[in-house]
Amino acid sequence: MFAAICRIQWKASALGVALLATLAFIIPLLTVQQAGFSAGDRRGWDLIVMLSAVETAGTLFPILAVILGLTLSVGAWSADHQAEHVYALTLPVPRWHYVLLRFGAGLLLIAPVVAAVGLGCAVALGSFDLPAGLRSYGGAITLRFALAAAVSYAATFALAAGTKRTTAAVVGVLTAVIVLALVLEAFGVSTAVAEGIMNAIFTRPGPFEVLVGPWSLIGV
Amino acid sequence: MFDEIDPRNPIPLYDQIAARIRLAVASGDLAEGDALPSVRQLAARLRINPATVVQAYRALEREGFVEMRQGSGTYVRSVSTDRRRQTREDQAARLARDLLTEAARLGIAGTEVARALQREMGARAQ
Amino acid sequence: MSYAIETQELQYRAGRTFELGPLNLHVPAGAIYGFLGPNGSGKTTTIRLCLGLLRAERGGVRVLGHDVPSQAPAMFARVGYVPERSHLYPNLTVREALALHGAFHRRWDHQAAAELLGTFQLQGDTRIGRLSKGENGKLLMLLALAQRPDLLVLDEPTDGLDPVVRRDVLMALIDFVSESGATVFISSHLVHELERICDWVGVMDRGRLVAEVPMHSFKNGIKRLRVRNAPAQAGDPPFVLLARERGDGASGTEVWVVRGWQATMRQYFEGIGAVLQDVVDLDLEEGFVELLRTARVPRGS
Amino acid sequence: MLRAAAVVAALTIVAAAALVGQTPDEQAKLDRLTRRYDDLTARLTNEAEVGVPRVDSVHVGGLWILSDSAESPVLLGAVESFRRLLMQQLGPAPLPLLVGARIAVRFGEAHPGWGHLLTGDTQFIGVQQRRRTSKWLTGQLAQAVDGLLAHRGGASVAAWRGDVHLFHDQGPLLEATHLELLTANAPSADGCRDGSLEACARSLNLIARLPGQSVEANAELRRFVERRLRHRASEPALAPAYSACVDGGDAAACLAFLERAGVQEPTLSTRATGTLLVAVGDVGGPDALARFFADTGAAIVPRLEAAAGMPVDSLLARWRETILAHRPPPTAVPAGMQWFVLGWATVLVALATRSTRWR
Repeated sequence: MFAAICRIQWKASALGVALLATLAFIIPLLTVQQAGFSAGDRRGWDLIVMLSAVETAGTLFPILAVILGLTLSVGAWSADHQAEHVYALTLPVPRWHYVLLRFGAGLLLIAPVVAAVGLGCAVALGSFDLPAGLRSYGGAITLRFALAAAVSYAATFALAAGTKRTTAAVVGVLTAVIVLALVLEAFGVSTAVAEGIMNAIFTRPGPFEVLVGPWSLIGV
Repeated sequence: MFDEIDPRNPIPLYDQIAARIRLAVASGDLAEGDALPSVRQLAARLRINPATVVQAYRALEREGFVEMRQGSGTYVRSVSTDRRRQTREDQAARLARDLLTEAARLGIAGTEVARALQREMGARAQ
Repeated sequence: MSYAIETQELQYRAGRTFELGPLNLHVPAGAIYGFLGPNGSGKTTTIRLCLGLLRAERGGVRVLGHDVPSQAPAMFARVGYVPERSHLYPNLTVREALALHGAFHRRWDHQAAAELLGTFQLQGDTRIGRLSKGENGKLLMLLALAQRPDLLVLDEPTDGLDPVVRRDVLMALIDFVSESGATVFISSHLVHELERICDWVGVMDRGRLVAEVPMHSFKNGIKRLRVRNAPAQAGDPPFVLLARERGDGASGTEVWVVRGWQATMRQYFEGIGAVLQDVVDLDLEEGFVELLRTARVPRGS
Repeated sequence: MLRAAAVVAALTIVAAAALVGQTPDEQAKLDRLTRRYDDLTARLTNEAEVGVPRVDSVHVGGLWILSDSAESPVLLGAVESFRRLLMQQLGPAPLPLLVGARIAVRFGEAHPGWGHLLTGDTQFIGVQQRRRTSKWLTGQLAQAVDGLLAHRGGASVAAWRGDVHLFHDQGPLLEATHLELLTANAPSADGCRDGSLEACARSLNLIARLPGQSVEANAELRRFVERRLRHRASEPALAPAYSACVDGGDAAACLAFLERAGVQEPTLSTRATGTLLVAVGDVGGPDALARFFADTGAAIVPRLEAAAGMPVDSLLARWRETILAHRPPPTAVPAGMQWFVLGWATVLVALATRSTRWR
């Protein structure tokens, strides 16, 4: 059963996963290259500028992780949404079982992209000798990427699993509250609601803590 | 053999099938020991309910025309010459009855039908 | 008698205009049950209710002894369903759809699937989204048959198919039924199709079940009688008088549509001083039309 | 003319106020003086008769905050928290440093009449409508004080420290300095990182690069030239100077090469010197910075020692420890993050499995 679901999930998401894996492999290479860490002459290196370039490029990782999560969720549910879930509901498995199969199949597809990140980091960092005082964080990036992709996938998956009405309601309420807060703020009424929501989401114990924070491939 | 089976005919389908086989036995098309098509084959071929075929075969079995052997199939039994003749006559009578009913519906008298029948037979004979 | 599908006071409402039930449907186990009704009469809705794809407002459903919807997964292990519109994932190929379906159904018959693929002349590597309507219908039937179900629920399985395809599909269906003895619940508005194969009929009209009888009694029971010199008051006939209309022939001739007719009832007409000129048998379609006509119009006199 | 006189008078009063301390008695005096300043500005406004907006003032020690809307709750709130920030960061003593300095906060329309307020030791803050929050204004006031302090202590001090960031959140500044120290790619910074206080002093521009100061410094300078400027050795104009430095030359030879090559040895930025000043404030007590900024004409190092109350080596050692302790957070998976992610994923998937079958 799981193998069959994995196959159709792969079919639905293969293109996206391949594309994202390619990006995941390239990003560390480009980061290192753009920042100026190329093999050979290191006399002209201005490390602080280079590190800030690396830090800026690092924001691509969480973005990639979110896109990956979204791609996999879409891959997991779009066919079912199109068929109004009739096929899924006529299979001889309980709904929760089916949802878990779908989730697991998507989760599995995070692996190749994570591997691409790890490989990209390894190749990028292997292309030059790190100056004294600096350290590389290829392993940490890879692990964080895996976690970020997993939680993004879980969140978008849960959102997409609902009916259109539920999904619209959840997204709508969140958006409405934030927009309202921003409007109030613009009129000088300080609510701190938008900030509160952001804090609740992006700091512990919120779900997306892993997305924010340092993502530098190279640091002190 | 079953080409003239017509589901829209008011005569029940099983009856039509049974009649057709009965006649085939009576006319000698089916000899003793011949196998009838299996229920599955016949039902699929005619696109009818297999139960209908079974019903027809059961009726024929009760009448002694065929014998259903468990797990093997349905086979024609030996039928006496008298019985075969009787069957043909029954069928002929039924055809005549239908013809007369239809003629009555159309306002044609029985004698006219009889005359026409004579004429047609004469034409066939030549 | 045990029933493959049984509903109890099943009720459903969609919007303001469409109301279904209360419905008491009984599909005998082992039967081939034709579910007739004009378009929009609630056939598809009933089927979806029976399979737990729609939420009933009231009432209960049991399918093969399973409560629906609470035991729907167990039920679907034994039920093959061909929906009105294809519910398959369009991006899969035929072969992939087979593999997916087979992976979920324990009784999946690989050999039968392979044979049917040949019989239906389906190409394994065609994408489902590119199949023609006929091919799609065949694929749906193939999937339902190869899972070797105890009950087949077919919602207009041959609607829109050309005669050749329809014939293939029906032959495969009958072949499976003769072999397995499975119950078939088949809805259609094409009466001819059902006439050959069904031994039970249920007739839906405007969200209600107007008849549910064995096929032979349905076909034989409804007759059109031509009656001359009938009195205004019919008295107490031994049959059910569905309709009474002026005939188009000689004056004083009427057409009676009756149910439960038997040959011995001719005497009744002599008793009321009328002449029974003719008894016309109705085939299923005519019977169906008469039934709907008389079900809708309150009976006169 | 009259206006200029009035301004001078006002400044005199303000200066007088600055000499007054913070005792209740003196506070009362200060308030009186404030009123007189108000009267003066009011008169000034009337006499100008060009529709100059009325300007009120609030004071924080000797610092005047002028505004066209001094009663605005936004301003009052900002001044109150700013006062606390100032005390916390600098203690009460440096306030005399700000005597005569002014911060003009304009809420309303821009007006030519404001011109007379923007002379001398003044920082100007324009408050846009959408920015009207006390929090924002507090930050602006702190920044303005940073700007005012840039003019204290004489030219040599100003040149040494550049922009001051006394009122910034020190955490990020310390982390940035940490990063600088580790990545400056200069001998002095590397040396400081590795524990040489002399190198720290040089990286903070505290010691003029004079030849022959130490054997170690010479070697370091030579290493720097070798490491960073080898590619310029092939330039004909530079080749002799290069070999003079690299082939066992003294610091003078290397400095000569650097001068020819137009290269300055990179040191830490003024952000780093700012962190040193904050360290001085930390160890030297409440009026340490006041002592540092006092116009004594002394060189930087004696100023630092006087303010911190300890030898510059001890000060640098403390500073270095602080900086090295503020390593910017590295890319890492914080403790327990995987469990949080796992927990959230489980919760979300559990929600997903509850999704209804009714569609």
